[in-house]
Amino acid sequence: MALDAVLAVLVVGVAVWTVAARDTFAAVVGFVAFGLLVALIWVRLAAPDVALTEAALGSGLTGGLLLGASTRLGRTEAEATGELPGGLLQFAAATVSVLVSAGLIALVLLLPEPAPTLAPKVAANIAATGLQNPVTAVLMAYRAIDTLLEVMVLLLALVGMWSLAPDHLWGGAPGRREPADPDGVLTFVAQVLLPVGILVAIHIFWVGSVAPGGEFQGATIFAAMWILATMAGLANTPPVMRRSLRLLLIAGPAVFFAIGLAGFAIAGAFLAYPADYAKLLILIIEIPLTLSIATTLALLVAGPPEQEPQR
Amino acid sequence: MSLALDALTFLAVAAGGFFFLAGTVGLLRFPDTLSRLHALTKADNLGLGLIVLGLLFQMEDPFAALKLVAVWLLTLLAGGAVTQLIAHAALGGRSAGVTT
Amino acid sequence: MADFLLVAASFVLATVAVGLVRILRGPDKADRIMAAQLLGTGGIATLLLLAQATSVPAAVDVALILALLAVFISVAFVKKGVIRSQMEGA
Amino acid sequence: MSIAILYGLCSAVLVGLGLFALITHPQPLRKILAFNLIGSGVFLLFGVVAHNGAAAGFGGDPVPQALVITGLVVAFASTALAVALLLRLFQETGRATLQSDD
Repeated sequence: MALDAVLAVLVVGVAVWTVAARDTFAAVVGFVAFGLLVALIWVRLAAPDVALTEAALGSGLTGGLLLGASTRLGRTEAEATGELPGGLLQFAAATVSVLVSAGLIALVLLLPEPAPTLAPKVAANIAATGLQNPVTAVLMAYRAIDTLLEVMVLLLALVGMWSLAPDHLWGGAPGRREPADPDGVLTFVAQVLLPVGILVAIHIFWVGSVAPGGEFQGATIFAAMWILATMAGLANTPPVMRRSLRLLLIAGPAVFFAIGLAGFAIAGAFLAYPADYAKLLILIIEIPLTLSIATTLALLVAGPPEQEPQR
Repeated sequence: MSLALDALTFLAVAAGGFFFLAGTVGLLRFPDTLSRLHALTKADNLGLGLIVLGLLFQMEDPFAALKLVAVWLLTLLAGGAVTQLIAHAALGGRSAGVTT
Repeated sequence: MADFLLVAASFVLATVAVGLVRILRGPDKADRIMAAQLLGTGGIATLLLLAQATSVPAAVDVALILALLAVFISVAFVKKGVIRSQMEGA
Repeated sequence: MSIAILYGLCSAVLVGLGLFALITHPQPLRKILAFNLIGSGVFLLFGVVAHNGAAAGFGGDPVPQALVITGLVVAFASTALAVALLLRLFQETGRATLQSDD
């Protein structure tokens, strides 16, 4: 309980810092620290699956993305601080925010007892999926359509991002080409870390059926390792015109969708799995899905095409 | 036997906590970036190392123990190399006038 | 034993939290990222202690991911932060 | 006070803070950060509800937990898209504010 009190105070403190910091870079570092602490809270709330996702995606990848953006914007961000809104607007904003917080606090204090829960239903039906991790079972079976749509959202975000490229760069590789590291320190770090990271990613993905973990967490680590390799200058990002890249991006959703459609024929509904093959089918979906999600996440961090396409 | 193991865990974890304290004090009190970096690596390597050591005495499953050691090695290796990167950046940045 | 480990976890977290003042004070970007890294290591230590104290083995996996991603963030900081601003003379 | 209520209060405060920052910060990147703070607060509320719904041998209700994982991924995608839009705006106009030209 002492731990929870420390953690709660810390999270709010770091959040205040993220909001109040004058320097945007400092605010971003604060946000990374914030994500880490939120991951600890998820462990305390008995949601290790979410903790893994928050640590990898909410803190890690988002942090890397925002760090890069804050540096690129650099001076303009400092200039914009002069354009603070007037006192009246600040007061109104504070009032609205306090009211929203107060409403949520009332909500938390008035939560029904006993709480409504779907856990018994999940427990009663989990055997049919052949999985032992209830969260993976929900993601891949009961709410599979959510997961399918989510992957589509990721792809759409990537298409939206690519379409921001200026005409003459269209089809080129995303991000700037990083030169190989002159001191060799970064190359060394990347070379040692890459195999370890890939091993951890496979481990997290693989235990997802029986223990906390799964395709999103594994995919995020894969993506982070790929970005690390490009940052160290070990690899360049592939041009977005490349056909193999595009196939990799749609392989996961396509397999997912195809098996979903096949569900009509073999189990009587979209995305229904026949009882005997549920686990096998989920695995067949998960492997290409993980690769597609990893590629999409990495390209979302890399940004729109910025290198001249080779024609 | 279990009592002896508990005592070892107690000692190692307490010592680890002490090094975290030392690292924080160093980070706050030392005058310049490079000596602060030094303090940080002490906390990283020793503090976490001792806590991992302490927890190893409680492990029953060898695979779980291996994973703990892996976490420590990863922080050790990464921490060392990254410290070097930051040191390069701090020195290079200063000569170019980048301090903010 | 579990109680002691919980206390130790709280202690490490609280200690490292004090180090966060460095993020607030700066002044260098490097100081800020170092404070975040110390918090990372402290978070890892807290998670390992929690995993044992509350029998949540998955917390070790969270620690493993944090260890990996901490490097990723630090490299991103060095590459995108200091080196780039040097190149652009900002 | 149970840990669910403690973290529930915590997340309510986070949503308020994020909302305030979203309205008052002039810099778009800070607005994106604020948006993520609000997101974390809302997700933690889901976590609190899931924690209260612990039953059938699970530490928490897995359905809201799965929803949060979906939410985190979508929040990341929208953050990445927002950052790309902002950087493109900066490239085109040399400035990164939402003020109209006058």
